Amino acid sequence: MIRVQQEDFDVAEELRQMRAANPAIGALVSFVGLVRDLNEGNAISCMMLEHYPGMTEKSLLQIVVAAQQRWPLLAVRVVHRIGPLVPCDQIVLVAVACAHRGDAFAACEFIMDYLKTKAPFWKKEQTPAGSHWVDARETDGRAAARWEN
Amino acid sequence: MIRVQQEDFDVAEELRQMRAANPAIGALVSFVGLVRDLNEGNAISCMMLEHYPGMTEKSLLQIVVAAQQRWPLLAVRVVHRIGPLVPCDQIVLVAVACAHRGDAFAACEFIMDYLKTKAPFWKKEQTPAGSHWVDARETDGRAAARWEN
Amino acid sequence: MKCQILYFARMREVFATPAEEVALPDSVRTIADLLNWLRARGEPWCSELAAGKTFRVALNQEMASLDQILTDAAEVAIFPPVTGG
Amino acid sequence: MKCQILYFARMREVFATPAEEVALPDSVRTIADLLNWLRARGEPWCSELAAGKTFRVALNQEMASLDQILTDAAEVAIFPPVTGG
Repeated sequence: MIRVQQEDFDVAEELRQMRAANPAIGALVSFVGLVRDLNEGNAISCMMLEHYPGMTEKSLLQIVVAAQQRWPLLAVRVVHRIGPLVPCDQIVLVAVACAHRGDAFAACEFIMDYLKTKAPFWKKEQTPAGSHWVDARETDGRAAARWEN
Repeated sequence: MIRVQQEDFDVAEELRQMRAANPAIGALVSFVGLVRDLNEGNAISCMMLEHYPGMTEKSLLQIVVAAQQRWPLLAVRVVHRIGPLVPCDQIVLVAVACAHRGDAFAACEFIMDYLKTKAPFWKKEQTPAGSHWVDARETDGRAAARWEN
Repeated sequence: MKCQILYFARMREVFATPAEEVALPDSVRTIADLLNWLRARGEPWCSELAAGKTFRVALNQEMASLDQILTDAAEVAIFPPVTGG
Repeated sequence: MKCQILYFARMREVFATPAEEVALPDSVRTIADLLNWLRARGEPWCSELAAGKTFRVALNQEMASLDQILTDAAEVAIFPPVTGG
Protein backbone atom coordinates (compact mmCIF):
# COMPACT_ATOMS: atom_id res chain seq x y z
CA MET A 1 0.00 0.00 0.00
CA ILE A 2 2.90 2.33 0.84
CA ARG A 3 6.32 2.26 -0.83
CA VAL A 4 9.44 4.44 -0.77
CA GLN A 5 11.77 3.59 -3.62
CA GLN A 6 14.45 4.87 -5.96
CA GLU A 7 12.93 3.24 -9.09
CA ASP A 8 10.22 4.87 -11.14
CA PHE A 9 6.60 3.64 -10.78
CA ASP A 10 3.97 2.70 -13.35
CA VAL A 11 0.74 4.59 -12.62
CA ALA A 12 -1.37 2.31 -14.83
CA GLU A 13 -0.15 -0.82 -13.04
CA GLU A 14 -0.76 0.71 -9.60
CA LEU A 15 -4.32 1.73 -10.55
CA ARG A 16 -4.95 -1.69 -12.07
CA GLN A 17 -3.93 -3.42 -8.83
CA MET A 18 -6.11 -1.07 -6.77
CA ARG A 19 -9.17 -1.77 -8.89
CA ALA A 20 -8.47 -5.54 -8.94
CA ALA A 21 -11.97 -6.32 -10.19
CA ASN A 22 -13.58 -4.76 -7.10
CA PRO A 23 -17.02 -3.72 -8.38
CA ALA A 24 -17.74 -1.62 -5.27
CA ILE A 25 -15.29 1.02 -6.56
CA GLY A 26 -17.06 3.87 -8.33
CA ALA A 27 -14.36 6.55 -8.14
CA LEU A 28 -10.59 6.45 -8.48
CA VAL A 29 -8.69 9.70 -7.91
CA SER A 30 -4.95 9.83 -8.42
CA PHE A 31 -2.30 12.48 -7.99
CA VAL A 32 1.12 12.33 -9.62
CA GLY A 33 3.75 14.86 -8.59
CA LEU A 34 6.39 15.63 -11.22
CA VAL A 35 9.75 17.42 -11.18
CA ARG A 36 9.38 20.85 -12.81
CA ASP A 37 12.22 22.58 -14.64
CA LEU A 38 11.51 25.82 -12.78
CA ASN A 39 10.80 26.29 -9.06
CA GLU A 40 10.28 29.75 -7.57
CA GLY A 41 12.27 31.30 -10.38
CA ASN A 42 15.18 28.82 -10.33
CA ALA A 43 15.97 26.69 -13.38
CA ILE A 44 16.29 23.11 -12.12
CA SER A 45 18.69 20.72 -13.82
CA CYS A 46 18.23 17.94 -11.27
CA MET A 47 17.25 17.30 -7.68
CA MET A 48 18.14 14.89 -4.92
CA LEU A 49 15.43 13.52 -2.65
CA GLU A 50 16.58 12.46 0.81
CA HIS A 51 14.43 10.81 3.46
CA TYR A 52 14.47 9.35 6.98
CA PRO A 53 14.25 5.57 6.52
CA GLY A 54 11.90 4.04 9.05
CA MET A 55 10.19 7.25 10.09
CA THR A 56 9.09 7.94 6.49
CA GLU A 57 7.12 4.70 6.18
CA LYS A 58 5.68 5.11 9.69
CA SER A 59 4.63 8.67 8.96
CA LEU A 60 3.01 7.79 5.61
CA LEU A 61 1.12 4.94 7.29
CA GLN A 62 -0.20 7.30 9.97
CA ILE A 63 -1.44 9.69 7.26
CA VAL A 64 -3.17 6.88 5.36
CA VAL A 65 -4.77 5.54 8.55
CA ALA A 66 -6.04 9.03 9.39
CA ALA A 67 -7.61 9.23 5.91
CA GLN A 68 -9.15 5.77 6.33
CA GLN A 69 -10.73 6.86 9.61
CA ARG A 70 -12.20 9.91 7.92
CA TRP A 71 -13.47 8.51 4.61
CA PRO A 72 -14.63 5.03 3.50
CA LEU A 73 -11.62 4.07 1.36
CA LEU A 74 -11.71 0.85 -0.68
CA ALA A 75 -8.04 1.03 -1.77
CA VAL A 76 -5.09 3.40 -1.27
CA ARG A 77 -1.67 3.59 -2.83
CA VAL A 78 1.21 5.90 -1.86
CA VAL A 79 4.52 5.60 -3.73
CA HIS A 80 7.30 8.16 -3.13
CA ARG A 81 10.63 8.18 -4.89
CA ILE A 82 14.01 9.06 -3.39
CA GLY A 83 17.43 9.69 -4.90
CA PRO A 84 18.36 11.77 -7.96
CA LEU A 85 15.53 13.01 -10.22
CA VAL A 86 15.39 15.26 -13.28
CA PRO A 87 12.60 17.45 -14.72
CA CYS A 88 9.56 15.47 -15.96
CA ASP A 89 10.41 12.58 -13.59
CA GLN A 90 7.63 11.27 -11.40
CA ILE A 91 8.17 12.00 -7.68
CA VAL A 92 5.06 10.75 -5.93
CA LEU A 93 1.81 8.90 -6.55
CA VAL A 94 -1.18 9.07 -4.24
CA ALA A 95 -4.25 7.19 -5.43
CA VAL A 96 -7.51 6.54 -3.62
CA ALA A 97 -10.51 4.38 -4.57
CA CYS A 98 -13.96 4.88 -3.06
CA ALA A 99 -17.60 4.22 -3.88
CA HIS A 100 -18.21 7.95 -4.47
CA ARG A 101 -16.10 10.71 -5.98
CA GLY A 102 -16.42 13.32 -3.21
CA ASP A 103 -14.73 10.99 -0.72
CA ALA A 104 -12.01 9.99 -3.20
CA PHE A 105 -11.09 13.59 -4.10
CA ALA A 106 -11.05 14.68 -0.45
CA ALA A 107 -9.00 11.71 0.78
CA CYS A 108 -6.44 12.01 -2.03
CA GLU A 109 -5.91 15.73 -1.40
CA PHE A 110 -5.80 15.16 2.38
CA ILE A 111 -3.05 12.54 2.03
CA MET A 112 -1.02 14.81 -0.29
CA ASP A 113 -1.41 17.83 2.01
CA TYR A 114 -0.20 15.85 5.03
CA LEU A 115 2.55 14.10 3.10
CA LYS A 116 3.89 17.54 2.13
CA THR A 117 4.03 18.76 5.73
CA LYS A 118 4.60 15.63 7.86
CA ALA A 119 6.53 12.98 5.93
CA PRO A 120 10.31 13.31 6.38
CA PHE A 121 11.51 13.95 2.83
CA TRP A 122 13.83 16.76 1.77
CA LYS A 123 14.65 18.08 -1.69
CA LYS A 124 17.95 19.55 -2.78
CA GLU A 125 17.81 21.32 -6.13
CA GLN A 126 20.67 21.73 -8.58
CA THR A 127 20.53 25.03 -10.50
CA PRO A 128 23.03 26.89 -12.73
CA ALA A 129 23.91 28.94 -9.63
CA GLY A 130 24.69 25.85 -7.54
CA SER A 131 22.68 23.55 -5.32
CA HIS A 132 20.40 24.45 -2.42
CA TRP A 133 17.94 22.79 -0.06
CA VAL A 134 14.34 23.64 -0.90
CA ASP A 135 12.57 25.69 1.77
CA ALA A 136 9.27 24.50 3.20
CA ARG A 137 6.39 26.49 1.68
CA GLU A 138 3.97 28.35 3.86
CA THR A 139 1.14 27.48 1.45
CA ASP A 140 1.73 23.78 2.22
CA GLY A 141 1.27 24.47 5.91
CA ARG A 142 -2.00 26.27 5.20
CA ALA A 143 -3.18 23.46 2.90
CA ALA A 144 -2.70 20.89 5.68
CA ALA A 145 -4.20 23.15 8.35
CA ARG A 146 -7.58 23.36 6.60
CA TRP A 147 -8.26 19.65 7.41
CA GLU A 148 -7.91 20.28 11.16
CA ASN A 149 -11.56 20.72 12.05
CA MET B 1 -8.88 17.12 -25.42
CA ILE B 2 -12.53 15.99 -25.21
CA ARG B 3 -13.86 12.69 -26.54
CA VAL B 4 -17.16 10.81 -26.34
CA GLN B 5 -16.76 7.20 -27.43
CA GLN B 6 -18.05 3.68 -27.09
CA GLU B 7 -14.56 2.10 -26.81
CA ASP B 8 -12.67 1.83 -23.55
CA PHE B 9 -9.81 4.26 -22.85
CA ASP B 10 -6.26 3.73 -21.60
CA VAL B 11 -5.61 6.02 -18.61
CA ALA B 12 -1.83 5.58 -18.80
CA GLU B 13 -1.74 6.59 -22.48
CA GLU B 14 -3.94 9.65 -21.86
CA LEU B 15 -1.73 10.81 -18.99
CA ARG B 16 1.39 10.17 -21.05
CA GLN B 17 0.09 12.37 -23.86
CA MET B 18 -0.87 15.12 -21.43
CA ARG B 19 2.59 15.16 -19.86
CA ALA B 20 4.30 15.02 -23.26
CA ALA B 21 7.65 16.03 -21.81
CA ASN B 22 6.26 19.37 -20.59
CA PRO B 23 8.57 20.19 -17.66
CA ALA B 24 6.26 22.99 -16.42
CA ILE B 25 3.82 20.36 -15.14
CA GLY B 26 4.24 19.69 -11.44
CA ALA B 27 0.86 18.10 -10.65
CA LEU B 28 -1.36 15.70 -12.53
CA VAL B 29 -4.73 14.85 -10.99
CA SER B 30 -6.99 12.30 -12.60
CA PHE B 31 -10.45 10.96 -11.90
CA VAL B 32 -11.76 7.68 -13.28
CA GLY B 33 -15.44 6.84 -12.80
CA LEU B 34 -16.26 3.11 -12.78
CA VAL B 35 -19.48 1.11 -13.00
CA ARG B 36 -20.37 -0.29 -9.57
CA ASP B 37 -22.28 -3.52 -9.07
CA LEU B 38 -24.59 -1.83 -6.56
CA ASN B 39 -26.26 1.57 -6.83
CA GLU B 40 -28.63 2.84 -4.13
CA GLY B 41 -29.39 -0.73 -3.09
CA ASN B 42 -29.91 -2.15 -6.59
CA ALA B 43 -27.67 -4.93 -7.92
CA ILE B 44 -26.49 -3.80 -11.36
CA SER B 45 -25.82 -6.39 -14.06
CA CYS B 46 -25.24 -3.84 -16.80
CA MET B 47 -26.06 -0.28 -17.82
CA MET B 48 -26.66 1.66 -20.99
CA LEU B 49 -25.27 5.16 -21.40
CA GLU B 50 -27.17 7.43 -23.77
CA HIS B 51 -26.15 10.96 -24.76
CA TYR B 52 -27.14 13.91 -26.95
CA PRO B 53 -24.61 13.95 -29.81
CA GLY B 54 -23.49 17.48 -30.58
CA MET B 55 -24.72 19.06 -27.37
CA THR B 56 -22.58 16.68 -25.28
CA GLU B 57 -19.31 17.79 -26.86
CA LYS B 58 -20.37 21.47 -26.74
CA SER B 59 -21.34 21.20 -23.10
CA LEU B 60 -18.09 19.44 -22.10
CA LEU B 61 -16.10 22.10 -23.95
CA GLN B 62 -17.93 24.88 -22.08
CA ILE B 63 -17.12 23.17 -18.77
CA VAL B 64 -13.43 22.81 -19.68
CA VAL B 65 -13.23 26.44 -20.85
CA ALA B 66 -14.82 27.58 -17.57
CA ALA B 67 -12.15 25.58 -15.68
CA GLN B 68 -9.38 27.08 -17.85
CA GLN B 69 -10.63 30.58 -17.04
CA ARG B 70 -10.56 29.80 -13.36
CA TRP B 71 -7.26 27.90 -12.97
CA PRO B 72 -3.96 27.91 -14.95
CA LEU B 73 -4.30 24.52 -16.65
CA LEU B 74 -1.39 23.14 -18.69
CA ALA B 75 -3.33 20.17 -20.08
CA VAL B 76 -6.85 18.74 -19.76
CA ARG B 77 -8.41 15.50 -20.89
CA VAL B 78 -12.08 14.47 -20.72
CA VAL B 79 -13.12 11.08 -22.12
CA HIS B 80 -16.68 9.81 -21.59
CA ARG B 81 -17.97 6.47 -22.76
CA ILE B 82 -21.44 5.71 -24.13
CA GLY B 83 -23.28 2.48 -24.92
CA PRO B 84 -23.49 -0.71 -22.86
CA LEU B 85 -21.22 -1.05 -19.80
CA VAL B 86 -20.86 -3.65 -17.04
CA PRO B 87 -19.56 -3.41 -13.45
CA CYS B 88 -15.84 -2.56 -13.21
CA ASP B 89 -15.96 -0.88 -16.65
CA GLN B 90 -14.50 2.60 -16.93
CA ILE B 91 -17.15 5.29 -17.61
CA VAL B 92 -15.29 8.58 -17.57
CA LEU B 93 -11.81 10.06 -17.28
CA VAL B 94 -11.13 13.65 -16.26
CA ALA B 95 -7.46 14.55 -15.94
CA VAL B 96 -5.87 17.95 -15.33
CA ALA B 97 -2.22 19.02 -15.34
CA CYS B 98 -1.01 22.19 -13.59
CA ALA B 99 2.15 23.60 -12.09
CA HIS B 100 0.73 23.18 -8.57
CA ARG B 101 -1.46 20.55 -6.95
CA GLY B 102 -4.12 22.81 -5.42
CA ASP B 103 -5.16 24.06 -8.86
CA ALA B 104 -5.12 20.57 -10.37
CA PHE B 105 -7.30 19.05 -7.62
CA ALA B 106 -9.80 21.93 -7.75
CA ALA B 107 -10.07 22.00 -11.56
CA CYS B 108 -10.49 18.22 -11.83
CA GLU B 109 -13.25 18.15 -9.22
CA PHE B 110 -14.91 21.24 -10.76
CA ILE B 111 -15.03 19.57 -14.20
CA MET B 112 -16.48 16.36 -12.73
CA ASP B 113 -19.10 18.23 -10.68
CA TYR B 114 -20.30 20.18 -13.73
CA LEU B 115 -20.12 17.16 -16.02
CA LYS B 116 -22.45 15.34 -13.61
CA THR B 117 -25.06 18.11 -13.64
CA LYS B 118 -24.72 19.78 -17.09
CA ALA B 119 -23.49 17.30 -19.70
CA PRO B 120 -26.38 15.49 -21.44
CA PHE B 121 -25.71 11.85 -20.56
CA TRP B 122 -28.30 9.45 -19.12
CA LYS B 123 -27.81 6.05 -17.50
CA LYS B 124 -30.26 3.18 -17.66
CA GLU B 125 -29.47 0.38 -15.23
CA GLN B 126 -30.34 -3.28 -15.65
CA THR B 127 -31.14 -5.03 -12.35
CA PRO B 128 -32.69 -8.43 -11.49
CA ALA B 129 -36.01 -6.55 -11.08
CA GLY B 130 -35.81 -5.04 -14.58
CA SER B 131 -34.33 -1.89 -16.03
CA HIS B 132 -34.82 1.72 -14.95
CA TRP B 133 -33.46 5.16 -15.72
CA VAL B 134 -31.16 6.46 -13.00
CA ASP B 135 -32.53 9.50 -11.15
CA ALA B 136 -30.43 12.63 -10.87
CA ARG B 137 -28.91 12.89 -7.38
CA GLU B 138 -29.50 15.91 -5.23
CA THR B 139 -25.94 15.61 -3.87
CA ASP B 140 -24.62 16.18 -7.41
CA GLY B 141 -26.57 19.44 -7.62
CA ARG B 142 -25.11 20.57 -4.31
CA ALA B 143 -21.58 19.55 -5.40
CA ALA B 144 -21.83 21.76 -8.52
CA ALA B 145 -23.49 24.62 -6.64
CA ARG B 146 -20.52 25.09 -4.29
CA TRP B 147 -18.40 26.43 -7.20
CA GLU B 148 -20.87 29.24 -7.88
CA ASN B 149 -19.21 32.03 -5.91
CA MET C 1 -42.57 27.82 -38.20
CA LYS C 2 -40.82 24.49 -38.38
CA CYS C 3 -38.98 22.90 -35.52
CA GLN C 4 -37.07 19.69 -34.85
CA ILE C 5 -37.85 18.13 -31.46
CA LEU C 6 -35.47 15.56 -29.97
CA TYR C 7 -36.32 13.29 -27.04
CA PHE C 8 -33.77 11.50 -24.87
CA ALA C 9 -33.74 8.75 -22.24
CA ARG C 10 -37.10 8.25 -20.49
CA MET C 11 -38.77 10.87 -22.79
CA ARG C 12 -37.62 9.02 -25.89
CA GLU C 13 -39.16 5.82 -24.55
CA VAL C 14 -42.45 7.31 -23.34
CA PHE C 15 -43.03 9.29 -26.54
CA ALA C 16 -41.82 6.25 -28.52
CA THR C 17 -39.66 8.35 -30.84
CA PRO C 18 -36.17 9.90 -30.73
CA ALA C 19 -37.21 12.90 -32.84
CA GLU C 20 -40.00 14.56 -34.76
CA GLU C 21 -40.35 17.45 -37.16
CA VAL C 22 -43.24 19.76 -36.24
CA ALA C 23 -44.95 22.66 -38.05
CA LEU C 24 -46.03 25.13 -35.38
CA PRO C 25 -48.87 27.69 -35.60
CA ASP C 26 -47.91 31.38 -35.27
CA SER C 27 -49.27 31.47 -31.73
CA VAL C 28 -46.37 29.23 -30.58
CA ARG C 29 -43.50 31.64 -29.92
CA THR C 30 -41.65 30.45 -26.77
CA ILE C 31 -40.51 27.17 -25.23
CA ALA C 32 -43.46 27.46 -22.82
CA ASP C 33 -45.85 27.81 -25.80
CA LEU C 34 -44.30 24.74 -27.43
CA LEU C 35 -44.77 22.68 -24.26
CA ASN C 36 -48.43 23.76 -24.07
CA TRP C 37 -48.88 22.85 -27.73
CA LEU C 38 -47.41 19.38 -27.06
CA ARG C 39 -49.56 18.90 -23.93
CA ALA C 40 -52.65 19.68 -26.01
CA ARG C 41 -52.03 16.46 -27.92
CA GLY C 42 -53.24 14.55 -24.87
CA GLU C 43 -51.47 11.51 -23.42
CA PRO C 44 -48.59 10.77 -22.95
CA TRP C 45 -47.43 14.42 -23.53
CA CYS C 46 -50.05 15.78 -21.19
CA SER C 47 -48.77 13.76 -18.19
CA GLU C 48 -45.06 13.62 -18.99
CA LEU C 49 -44.76 17.37 -19.53
CA ALA C 50 -47.11 18.35 -16.67
CA ALA C 51 -46.01 21.36 -14.65
CA GLY C 52 -44.99 19.26 -11.64
CA LYS C 53 -42.74 16.93 -13.67
CA THR C 54 -38.98 17.35 -13.72
CA PHE C 55 -37.54 17.69 -17.20
CA ARG C 56 -35.09 19.93 -19.04
CA VAL C 57 -35.32 21.72 -22.37
CA ALA C 58 -32.40 22.66 -24.63
CA LEU C 59 -32.72 25.11 -27.54
CA ASN C 60 -30.13 24.69 -30.29
CA GLN C 61 -28.01 22.55 -27.94
CA GLU C 62 -27.94 25.04 -25.06
CA MET C 63 -29.97 24.66 -21.85
CA ALA C 64 -33.04 26.89 -22.24
CA SER C 65 -35.58 28.54 -19.97
CA LEU C 66 -39.33 28.55 -20.56
CA ASP C 67 -39.48 32.14 -21.80
CA GLN C 68 -36.89 31.72 -24.56
CA ILE C 69 -38.13 32.50 -28.09
CA LEU C 70 -38.11 29.75 -30.70
CA THR C 71 -36.39 30.48 -33.99
CA ASP C 72 -37.30 28.93 -37.34
CA ALA C 73 -35.65 25.56 -37.88
CA ALA C 74 -34.73 25.45 -34.20
CA GLU C 75 -33.51 22.21 -32.62
CA VAL C 76 -35.39 21.70 -29.37
CA ALA C 77 -34.53 18.81 -27.05
CA ILE C 78 -36.58 17.57 -24.11
CA PHE C 79 -34.98 15.22 -21.59
CA PRO C 80 -34.78 14.23 -17.91
CA PRO C 81 -32.13 15.72 -15.59
CA VAL C 82 -28.75 14.39 -16.68
CA THR C 83 -27.06 11.42 -14.96
CA GLY C 84 -23.68 10.93 -16.64
CA GLY C 85 -20.20 10.66 -15.14
CA MET D 1 22.21 7.78 29.23
CA LYS D 2 23.07 6.90 25.65
CA CYS D 3 21.33 8.34 22.65
CA GLN D 4 21.61 8.05 18.87
CA ILE D 5 21.29 11.40 17.06
CA LEU D 6 20.47 11.45 13.34
CA TYR D 7 20.84 14.51 11.13
CA PHE D 8 19.12 15.00 7.78
CA ALA D 9 19.34 17.34 4.80
CA ARG D 10 20.96 20.70 5.62
CA MET D 11 21.69 19.57 9.19
CA ARG D 12 23.54 16.50 7.96
CA GLU D 13 25.71 18.72 5.75
CA VAL D 14 26.37 21.45 8.30
CA PHE D 15 27.25 19.01 11.09
CA ALA D 16 29.19 16.92 8.54
CA THR D 17 27.74 13.64 9.80
CA PRO D 18 24.53 11.65 9.29
CA ALA D 19 24.56 10.28 12.84
CA GLU D 20 26.38 10.16 16.12
CA GLU D 21 26.18 8.17 19.34
CA VAL D 22 26.27 10.38 22.44
CA ALA D 23 26.63 9.63 26.14
CA LEU D 24 24.61 12.26 28.00
CA PRO D 25 25.12 13.51 31.57
CA ASP D 26 22.21 12.94 34.02
CA SER D 27 21.28 16.61 33.80
CA VAL D 28 20.08 16.10 30.20
CA ARG D 29 16.50 14.83 30.55
CA THR D 30 14.41 16.47 27.79
CA ILE D 31 14.75 17.33 24.11
CA ALA D 32 15.31 20.94 25.16
CA ASP D 33 18.15 19.82 27.47
CA LEU D 34 19.72 17.84 24.63
CA LEU D 35 19.59 20.86 22.31
CA ASN D 36 21.26 23.00 24.98
CA TRP D 37 23.89 20.32 25.47
CA LEU D 38 24.60 20.31 21.71
CA ARG D 39 24.70 24.14 21.54
CA ALA D 40 27.28 24.13 24.33
CA ARG D 41 29.68 22.43 21.88
CA GLY D 42 30.03 25.77 20.11
CA GLU D 43 29.91 26.15 16.31
CA PRO D 44 28.22 24.98 14.17
CA TRP D 45 25.66 23.58 16.69
CA CYS D 46 25.44 26.88 18.50
CA SER D 47 24.26 28.78 15.37
CA GLU D 48 22.31 26.04 13.61
CA LEU D 49 20.26 25.13 16.67
CA ALA D 50 19.80 28.73 17.88
CA ALA D 51 16.34 29.55 19.21
CA GLY D 52 15.39 31.62 16.14
CA LYS D 53 16.27 28.83 13.66
CA THR D 54 13.59 26.65 12.14
CA PHE D 55 14.20 22.95 12.64
CA ARG D 56 12.25 19.89 13.75
CA VAL D 57 13.06 17.14 16.23
CA ALA D 58 11.76 13.57 16.16
CA LEU D 59 12.04 11.18 19.11
CA ASN D 60 11.97 7.48 18.22
CA GLN D 61 10.63 8.37 14.75
CA GLU D 62 7.72 10.52 15.97
CA MET D 63 7.65 14.31 15.80
CA ALA D 64 8.58 15.56 19.27
CA SER D 65 8.14 18.74 21.30
CA LEU D 66 10.87 20.38 23.36
CA ASP D 67 9.55 19.18 26.71
CA GLN D 68 9.49 15.47 25.81
CA ILE D 69 11.60 13.23 28.04
CA LEU D 70 14.48 11.27 26.49
CA THR D 71 14.59 7.55 27.12
CA ASP D 72 17.75 5.42 27.24
CA ALA D 73 18.86 4.30 23.77
CA ALA D 74 16.47 6.81 22.23
CA GLU D 75 16.74 7.67 18.53
CA VAL D 76 16.63 11.45 18.17
CA ALA D 77 16.56 13.09 14.73
CA ILE D 78 17.12 16.75 13.95
CA PHE D 79 16.14 18.09 10.53
CA PRO D 80 14.73 21.08 8.62
CA PRO D 81 10.98 21.38 7.88
CA VAL D 82 10.08 18.64 5.36
CA THR D 83 9.81 19.33 1.62
CA GLY D 84 8.74 16.08 -0.03
CA GLY D 85 5.90 15.37 -2.40
